[in-house]
Amino acid sequence: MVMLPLIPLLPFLGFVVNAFVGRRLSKALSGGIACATILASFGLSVAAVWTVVSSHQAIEQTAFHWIASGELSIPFSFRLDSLSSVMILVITGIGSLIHIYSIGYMHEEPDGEYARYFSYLNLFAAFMLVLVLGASFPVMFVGWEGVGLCSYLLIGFWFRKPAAADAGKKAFVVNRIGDFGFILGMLILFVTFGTLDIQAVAAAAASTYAAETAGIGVITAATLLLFLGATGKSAQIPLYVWLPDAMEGPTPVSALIHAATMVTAGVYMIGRCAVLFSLAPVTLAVVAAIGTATALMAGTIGLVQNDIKRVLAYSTVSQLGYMFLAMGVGAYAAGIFHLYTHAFFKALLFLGSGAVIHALAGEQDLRNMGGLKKHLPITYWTFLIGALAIAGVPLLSGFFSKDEILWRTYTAHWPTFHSLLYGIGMLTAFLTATYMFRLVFLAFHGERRGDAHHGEHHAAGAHGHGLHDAPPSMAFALIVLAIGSIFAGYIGVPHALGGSNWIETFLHPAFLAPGAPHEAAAVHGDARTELLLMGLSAGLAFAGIGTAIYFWLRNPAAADAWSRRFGVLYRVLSNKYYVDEIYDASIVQPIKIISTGGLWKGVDAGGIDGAVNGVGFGVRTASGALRRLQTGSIRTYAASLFLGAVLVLGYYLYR
Amino acid sequence: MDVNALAFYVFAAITILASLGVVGQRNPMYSVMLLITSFGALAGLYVLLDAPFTAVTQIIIYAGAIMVLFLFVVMLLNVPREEPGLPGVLGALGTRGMQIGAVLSLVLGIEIVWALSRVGLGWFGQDAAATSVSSVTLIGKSLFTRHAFAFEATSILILVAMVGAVVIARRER
Amino acid sequence: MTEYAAIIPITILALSAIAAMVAEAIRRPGERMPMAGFGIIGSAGAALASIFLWDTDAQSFGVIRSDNFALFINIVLCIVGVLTMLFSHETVERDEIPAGEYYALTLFALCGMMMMAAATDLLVIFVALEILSLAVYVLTGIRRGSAASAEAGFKYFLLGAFSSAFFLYGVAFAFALSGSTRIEEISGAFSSDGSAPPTLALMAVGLLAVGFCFKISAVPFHMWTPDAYEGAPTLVTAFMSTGVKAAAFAAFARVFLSPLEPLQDQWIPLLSAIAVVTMILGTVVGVVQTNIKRMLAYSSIAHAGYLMLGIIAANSTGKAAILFYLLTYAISNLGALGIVALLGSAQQQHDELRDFAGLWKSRPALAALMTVFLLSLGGFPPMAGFIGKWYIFSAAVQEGHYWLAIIAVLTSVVSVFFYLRIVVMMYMTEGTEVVRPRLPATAVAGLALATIAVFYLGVLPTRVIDLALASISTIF
Amino acid sequence: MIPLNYYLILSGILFAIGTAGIFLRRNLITMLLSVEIMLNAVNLTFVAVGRYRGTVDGQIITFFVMTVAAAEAAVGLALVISLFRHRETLSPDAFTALKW
Amino acid sequence: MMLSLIVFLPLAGALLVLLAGGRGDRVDRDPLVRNIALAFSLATFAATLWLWWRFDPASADYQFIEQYSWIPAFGIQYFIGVDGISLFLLVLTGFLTPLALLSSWEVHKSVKNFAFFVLALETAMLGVFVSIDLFLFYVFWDAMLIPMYFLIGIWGYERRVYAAVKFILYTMAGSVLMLIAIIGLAWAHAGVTGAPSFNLMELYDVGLSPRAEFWMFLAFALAFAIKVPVFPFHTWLPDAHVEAPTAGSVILAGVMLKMGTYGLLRFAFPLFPTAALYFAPWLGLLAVIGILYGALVAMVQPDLKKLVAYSSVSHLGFVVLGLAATNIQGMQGAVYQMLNHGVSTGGLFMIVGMLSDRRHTRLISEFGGLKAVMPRFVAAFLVITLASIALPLTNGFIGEFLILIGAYKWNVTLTAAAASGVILSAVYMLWMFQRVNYGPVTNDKNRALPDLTPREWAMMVPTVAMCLFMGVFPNVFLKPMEPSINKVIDRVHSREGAVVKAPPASRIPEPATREAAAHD
Repeated sequence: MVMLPLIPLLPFLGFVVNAFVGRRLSKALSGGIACATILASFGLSVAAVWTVVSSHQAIEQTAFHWIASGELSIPFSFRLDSLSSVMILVITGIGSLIHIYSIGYMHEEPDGEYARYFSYLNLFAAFMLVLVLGASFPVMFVGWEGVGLCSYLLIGFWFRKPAAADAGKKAFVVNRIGDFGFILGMLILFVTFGTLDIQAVAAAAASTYAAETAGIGVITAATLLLFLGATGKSAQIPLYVWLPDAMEGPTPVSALIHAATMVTAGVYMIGRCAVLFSLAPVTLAVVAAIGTATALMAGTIGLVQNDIKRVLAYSTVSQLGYMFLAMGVGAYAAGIFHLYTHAFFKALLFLGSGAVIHALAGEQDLRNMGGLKKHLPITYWTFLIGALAIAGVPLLSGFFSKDEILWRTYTAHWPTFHSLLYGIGMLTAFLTATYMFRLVFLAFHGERRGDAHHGEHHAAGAHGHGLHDAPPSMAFALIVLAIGSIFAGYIGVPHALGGSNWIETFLHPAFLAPGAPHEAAAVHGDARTELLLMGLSAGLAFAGIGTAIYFWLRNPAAADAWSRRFGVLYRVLSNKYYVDEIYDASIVQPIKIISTGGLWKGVDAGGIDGAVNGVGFGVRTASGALRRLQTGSIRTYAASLFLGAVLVLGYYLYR
Repeated sequence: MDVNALAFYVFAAITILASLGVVGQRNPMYSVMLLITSFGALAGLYVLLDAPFTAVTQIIIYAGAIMVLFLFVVMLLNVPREEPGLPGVLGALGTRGMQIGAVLSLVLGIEIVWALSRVGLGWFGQDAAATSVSSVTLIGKSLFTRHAFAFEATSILILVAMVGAVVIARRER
Repeated sequence: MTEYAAIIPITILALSAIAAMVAEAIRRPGERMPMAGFGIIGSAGAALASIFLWDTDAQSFGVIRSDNFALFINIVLCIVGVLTMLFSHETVERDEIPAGEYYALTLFALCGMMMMAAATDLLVIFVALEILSLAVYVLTGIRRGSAASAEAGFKYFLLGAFSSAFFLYGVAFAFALSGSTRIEEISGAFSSDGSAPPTLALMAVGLLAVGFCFKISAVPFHMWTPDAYEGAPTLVTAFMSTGVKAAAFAAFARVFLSPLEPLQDQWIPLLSAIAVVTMILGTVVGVVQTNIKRMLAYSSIAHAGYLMLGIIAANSTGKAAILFYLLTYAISNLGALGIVALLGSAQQQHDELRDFAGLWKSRPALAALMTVFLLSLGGFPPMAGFIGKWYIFSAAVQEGHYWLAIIAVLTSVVSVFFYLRIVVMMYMTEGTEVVRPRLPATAVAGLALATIAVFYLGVLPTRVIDLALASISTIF
Repeated sequence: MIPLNYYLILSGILFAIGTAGIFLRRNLITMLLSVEIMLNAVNLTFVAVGRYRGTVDGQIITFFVMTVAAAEAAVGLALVISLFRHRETLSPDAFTALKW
Repeated sequence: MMLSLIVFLPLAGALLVLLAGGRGDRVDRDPLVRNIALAFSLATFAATLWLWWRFDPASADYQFIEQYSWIPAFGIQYFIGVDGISLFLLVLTGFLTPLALLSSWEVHKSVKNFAFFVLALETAMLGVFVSIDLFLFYVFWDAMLIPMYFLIGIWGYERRVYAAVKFILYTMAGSVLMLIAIIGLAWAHAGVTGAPSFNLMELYDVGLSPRAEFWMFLAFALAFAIKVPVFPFHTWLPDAHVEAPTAGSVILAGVMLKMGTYGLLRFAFPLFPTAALYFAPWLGLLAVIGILYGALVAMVQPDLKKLVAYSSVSHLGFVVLGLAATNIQGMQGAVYQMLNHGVSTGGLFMIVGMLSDRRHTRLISEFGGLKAVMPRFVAAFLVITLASIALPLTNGFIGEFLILIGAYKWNVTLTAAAASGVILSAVYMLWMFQRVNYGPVTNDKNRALPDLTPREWAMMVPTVAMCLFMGVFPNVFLKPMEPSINKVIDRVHSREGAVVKAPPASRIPEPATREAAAHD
C-alpha cells in the first residue's frame, strides 16, 4: 500500500530544498534534486496506479484533519481512482520529462534563478497532484489555486520583462474570476448536501435529484458555476485571454502547465463531477457549446499568428475546446482520453518549439525562421510527429481520441444541436491540420528568413556560433514524447476498429455515482457509420495538410494574396477578434475610472470625508460667529443677562 | 380720598420721576442729587408703611452716607458730563445697546406689573390688618436673635469691602 | 457650644484671613513672609473641622446647617484653597500682587463660599454670595498695573451687582409668598397642593434661577466669564472658576432641590433649556479661542452645563454626582490653570496658546501633567474627569433625559478637540524656546497632590462616591 | 388704604427703571446708581410685604440690603477709580480690550 | 490574579521604561529602553501563550476569572476573564506588540516616550479584550485612544496632527453614544432588579423592550462600526494609517480594528439579540459594500499605506459579514479572519515600513523591480500578499471560506457580491506587488537597497510562519473558540420571533423607573 500523500509531498520537498538553499547549490545539484523528486513521485504514482488497476478499488487516504467548524468538516484527504490515476501518470510522467528537458533548456540561467525555476516547477507538480488527488472540493481547490499561483510565478519568471509580469498577473486575475465561480459552486453544494466530499456529494445528488431537464435547479446552478471555474483554468471563452499571453514564460513551462497539465484541470474537474453534470443537461449543453465555440475561434486565430508559441497556445485552447465538447456531450471518457493524448503531442510540440527558440537564441517569430530542417533534424522529426498527431492523421494518438469525441458528438441525442457541434468540430479538425502544418512549413521548410538579432538574454550564450540541435537532455525528452505521441492512443482503440477501448471501460466507473451499476456507456449508431465518419475526419486532416502545403510550401505568394484579399478578416483574426481590447475598454478602464474619480476622489474624499470635515468646519464657523457676540462691551453683556432674565420671566408668565 | 392715599401717590410720583431723572440725566452730579430725592420719597413711603425706623436709616445711611460717597467720587474724578458715544463701531453698538436695553426694561416692567396685578388685590385675605411693625424693640430683638448670624456675616462683608476698596483704589507705592 | 459647632470651619477661615491681614500690616516693607502659610493652615484647619463635624448635622442660628452636603463642599473648597495657596506662594510676589490682601481676600472668599454652601436662609445666602463676590471682584482687579485686570474686575462687578439685584428680587418674591426667608419655612408655602403654582412662586423661581445661573456662568448669563477669567491673574482665575462654581452649585442645589423641589415640573424644562445652550455654546465657542485662560473659561461654561444635568435629574444620583463632579472639576481645572500660572512671568503671562508650543521639549514633566489635567477635563479614563462625567450623565439617563445626556456627550467630544489643541501645541509643534521660570517647591507639591488626586479619583473612586452618596441624605 | 399691590407694582416699576439705567447711561457711575435704584426697589417690596405680613423681617432685610449696597458702592467706586486711572474716561464703551 | 498580571505587565514595563529613560531625552539610554520594552512585550506574549496552554478548550465559559467589587454603589466590578473568543485576540496582541516595537526600532525621536506609549497601549488593548464588566470595558476602550493619539501625533508623518485628531474625535464621537447606552442598560437592569449593574452576565437577562434594544443596539453598533470601520464610517482609517508610524499602523490594523468586530460579537449581538437580528441584513449590506468599495478604492491608491489601509476596510467587511450571518461558520470565520487580518495586514504594514525606512517614501511609483535587488524581502512580501488575497493553505483562505459558507447559508445575494471581492483583492494586491517588485529597476535609488536585516528577519519569519501555519492547521485555533461562539449564537437566536419595529424617532424609552429615582 502506497502513501498517497507522498506523491505530492516529494515534489514539495524538492521545492522546499530549492527554495531555501537553492541559491547555494550548483545547477547540477538543484536540477538533480528537482528531477529526482518528481521522478520518485512518478515511481510512486505508477505503483499506486498499479494497485488501483489490479484491485479495481479506489484508494482513499487522509493526511490530516484540515478544517472543522460546526457541521462543516474538511479532512485533507486524497483519493486515487481510475480518473486520477490517468492524471497523476500524465502529471508525473510528462512532468518528469519536462524537468529533464529544462535542465538543458534553462542552463544559461544563473544559479539562483535556476534553482528558483526548479523550485517553482516542483511546487507546481505538487499542487497539480493535490488538485487531481484531492478527495473533496476544498482540497481540490487548494491545488486549483496552487497551480494558478505557480503559473503566475512561472509566467512571470523573467520578471524584469514587464510583459512577463503583466502576463502573470493577467493569468492570476482571470483565473480568480473562474475561482469566484468555483467557490460559489462549492458553497451551493455544501449548503445543499451538507458536505464537500466529492464522492459524498455525488452519492447524495444521484440519490436525491433527478436530471434537471427543465430550468435552472440547484445542481444546474452549481455546475454552471463550477464550469465558470473550469473556463478560467482551462482557457475557454470568455476567460481564455490569459493563455496566449502566458507564453511569456519559459517554453518548458508552457509545455507543462499551459499545454499538458494545468489547463486541463477544468476538464478533469468536470470529469470528477461527472455525476453532477450528468444531472444538469442545461450545463452540459452550455459546456459543449462553449467548448465548440472556443475550439473554432482559437483555431481560426491560430491560423494567422506569427509567434510560434502563440500558434501552439491557440491550438491548445482549441484542443481544450474539443475536450469540453466531449464533456458536454457526456463522453467523459473520450474527453479524458483526448486530454491524455493531447498531453503527449502538445508537450512534444511545445518542447520542439522550445528547441527551435533555444537554437535561435530566443527568436520566436515564424517570419524569421524557415529552413531549420537541416539544422535541427531531431527537433524537426519529432515536431513533425507531433504535428501529425495533433492533425489527427490516422493511427497516431491524436486520431483516436479526436475521433472518439467527434463520433460521440455525432451520436449524442438532441440531433440538430449536436450535428451543428459535430460540423464545427470537423471544421476545427481541418483548421487544426492547416495551421499546424503552416507552422511546420514556415519554421522548418523553405530557407532561412532573417536572423536572430534581438535575442532573449537567457539564450545569449547560444548566439554567435551556428545553430545547434537540442542538447541531450532536451533531445531525450523530445524523443520519448514523440514515441508517446505515436502510441499513446492505442489504449483507446475504438470497437469499430476492433479495439477494446480499454480506457473507456477503465475510466467509466469514475463517472458514476458510488454504488451505481456499472453498465457500459450507451453508444448509439453502428460501426459502419463510425468508420465512415472516421474516414471523413481523416480526409479532412489530409485536406488541411494539403491546404497548408499549397499556401505555405508551394506558393507562399498565394498566402499573402489571400491575406490581402480578405484584409478585414485577416486583421480581425490576427488581432484575435480584438477581445483583449474589448475587455480592456468595457471592464478594466471603467473600473479604474470609477474607482479613482467616482469612489476615491468622489465618494470618499468628497462625500464622506467631506461630510466629516464639514462638521468640523461647521463647528469652527459657528464658533467664529458666536464668539462675535462677546463684543467686549459691558452693555452687551448686561443685555444678554437681562434678555435671559426677561425670557425666563416671560416663559413663566405667558405659559 | 384720605391723606395716606394722597401721600402714597405723591411719594410714588416723586420716586418714579426722580428715578427717571437719574437714568435720563447726562450729568452724573444731577443724577446723584435726583437719586437722593427719590430715596427721600422712598423714606416717605416707608413711613406710610409703618416703618419709621427704616425710613430714618434710609435717609441717614443711604441718602446720607452712600450717596455722599458717590458724590465724592464724582467730584474726585471730575467728569462733569458724560462724553457722547465714541464714533464708529463701538458708538453704534452703544446706541443699539441703549435701544435694546430700553426695550427690554420696558418689557420687564410690563411683565412684573402684569404678573403682580395678576396676583390680585385682596390677595392677603385681610388687608392692613396685621400687628404693628413699627416698634424698634421688635426690630432689635429680631435682628440680634433671628438674624444674628446674618448680622455677624455682614461684618465680614464690610471688612472685605474695606480691604477691597483699599487695595483697588490705593495709588501705587 | 454646639450652637456654634456648625460655623467652626467658617470661623477658622475668617480668623486666618484676619491673621493674614495683620501679618501684612506688621511686616516691614520688603520683608518676605510665607503668607501662603496662613491660607494653607486656615484651609487645612477648616477641612479638619469639617471632617470632625461629619455626620453631626450641626446647625447654628437656624441658618447655617453643616450637614454632610455642606461639609463635602467645604472639603472641596478647602482643597481648592490649599492648592491655590500652594500655587500662589512666590507666584504672587512674582506678579507684584499685594500679598496680604490677596491671601486675606482669598480666604474671605472661601469663607463666604462655605457660608453659602451651608446657609439654609435665603438672606444668608445673599449675604454670603455678596461676600464671596466682592472678594472675587477685587481679586480679579487686583493687578492694579494692568488695565485688563481692572476692566475684567469692573465688568465682573457690574454684572454681578446687576444679577444679584435680580437674585434679591427673587428672594423678595419668595418672602412675599411665605413671609420668611428660611428654606424650611418657605418650602411649606411652595409645596402647596397640586393646584397651579402661584405667580409669585414662579417669579421667585425664575429670578433665583437667574441669580444662580449667573454665578455658575450658564448661558445667557455667562458673558462675564471669558473676560473675567482672561483679565484676572491666572491663579484667581483658577480659584474662582472652581471655588465660586462649587459654592454656587451647592446653594443652587440646596434651594432648588429642597424648597423649590415641589415645582420641579416648572423649572426642569427651564433649566434643561439653559443647560443645553450652555453646553453647546461653551464647547463650540471654545473651539476657536487662542488664549488658554479664555479657552478654559469656555470650558468651564460647558462644565457648568454638565453640572446642571445633576440638578435637572433631581435625584439622589444627581445630587451625589454634582458633589463628585465639583471635586474632580476643581482639581483638574486648578491643576491646568495652576500650570499656566506657573509658566507665566512678571512681565508676561504666557497664557496664549502659542506660548505652549514645544513645552514638551523644554518642560516635559509640566507638559505631561498639563496633558493629564486636560484629558481629565476632557473626560478620558483613567482620569478623575471621566468618572465625574459618567456619574453626572448616568444621573440624567436614570431620569430618562436621554437627549440631554446625548447632547452632553457630543459636546464633550467637541470640547476634547480644544483640550487637544493645547496638547498638540505642547507635543506636536516646534516651539520658540521661551525662558521658563523655575518652579517653587510649594507649587511642585501642589501639582503632585493634584495629579495623585486626579488618578486616585479616576481609578479608585469608590470611597469618594460612597462619601458623596452619604452626603446627600440631608438636603430634604 | 393702599393695597399691597400698589407698593409691589411701584417697586416693579422702579426696578425696571433701574435696569433701564444700565443701558441708557454712558457713564460708569450712573450705572452704579441704576443698580442702587434696583436695590431700593427691592427694599420697597420687602418693607411692604413685611408690613402686610406683620413681620419686622422685611425691614431687617432692608438693613442688610443697605449694608450690601454700601459695600458694593465702595468696591464699585474703587474699581471705577482704578479704571479711570487707566483710561481717563468713564464711558463703558471704552473698556473693550477683553473680547471674543 | 494571573490574568491581571498579564494585562498590567506591559504597563509596568512602560513605567520602568520611563524610569530607565532618565530625564529628558538621553540618546545614550535608547538601546536600554528599546530592549526593556522589547523584553516586556515578549514576556507578555509568553504569558498569553501560557494562557492558551492552560485554557480549557472544551468549555464555553469565561476562564481565569477575576471579580472584585469596584464601585459597588453602581454594581461596577473589576470583572475580567477569558473565553474562546478573546483568548486568541489576547495572543494576537501579545504577538504583534513585539513585532511593532521591532518594526519601529529605527525611531530616534524620544524613544523613551515611544516605548512608553506602545506598552501602555498594549495594556489598554489587553484590557479591552478581557473585560466582562461593561464599565471596565469602556474605561479600557477609551483609555486606548490616548497612547494611539500620541503615537500618531508625535511620531507620524507629514499630516500627523490632522490624522491624530481626526482619529481620536471620530472614534470618541461613536463611543460616547455607546457610553450612554451602557448607562441606560445599567439603569434598565436597575428597573428590573432594583440595582444597577454593568456585569455583562447579568445584563444578558435584562428583558429590554424592542424599542430600547433598537436604540441601544444602534448606539453600540455605531461605536463599533466606526472602530471596525464599516463602510461609511471608514474615512479616519486611511489618514490614521498613512500618517501613523509603522508600529502604530501595525497595532492599529492588527489589533485595534478587531475591537470593533470583537465588540459586535461580544456585546452588541448577545446583549440585543432582537435588534441584532433586525439589523443583521443592513450590517451585512454595509459590510459587502465595504468589501467591494474598499477593494475598488485600494486598487487605485498611489500610496502603499493607503492601499493597505483600504484593503483593511475590504477585509474587515468580510468579518462583519460573517458576524451578521450569526451562524457557526460565519462567526467562527469572522473571528478567524480577525486573527488573519491581524497577522497578514500587520505584516504588510511592516513591509511598507521597511520600504519607507529605506526610501522615505511610500509611493508605489517610486519602486519597481525590487525582486532583483532584495529577493528575500520580496519572498516574504509575496507570502504575506498571498495570505491577504486568501490563497488556500494561507490563513486568509480559511477565514474567508468559512465566512462565505456562513454568509451563504444566511443570504445568497450578499454572499455572491462578497465573493467577488475575492477577484478584486487579487487585482489590487497583485497589481501593487507587480509594480513594486517586478519589471526593471526604474529608480536608481532602488539599485542598492539592502536586503532583510537580522531585525527584519526577526519580524518577517514569525509573520510568514503564522500565515502558513494558520492556513494549514486552522483547527488548532478553531476548536477552542467553537464552544464560546456557539454560546453567543444560541443567545442571539434565543429571542427569535420577537420582531423589532423601528420606533418613531421621538423619545427613547425610560428604562429607569421613577421609584428607582426617588430621592430621600
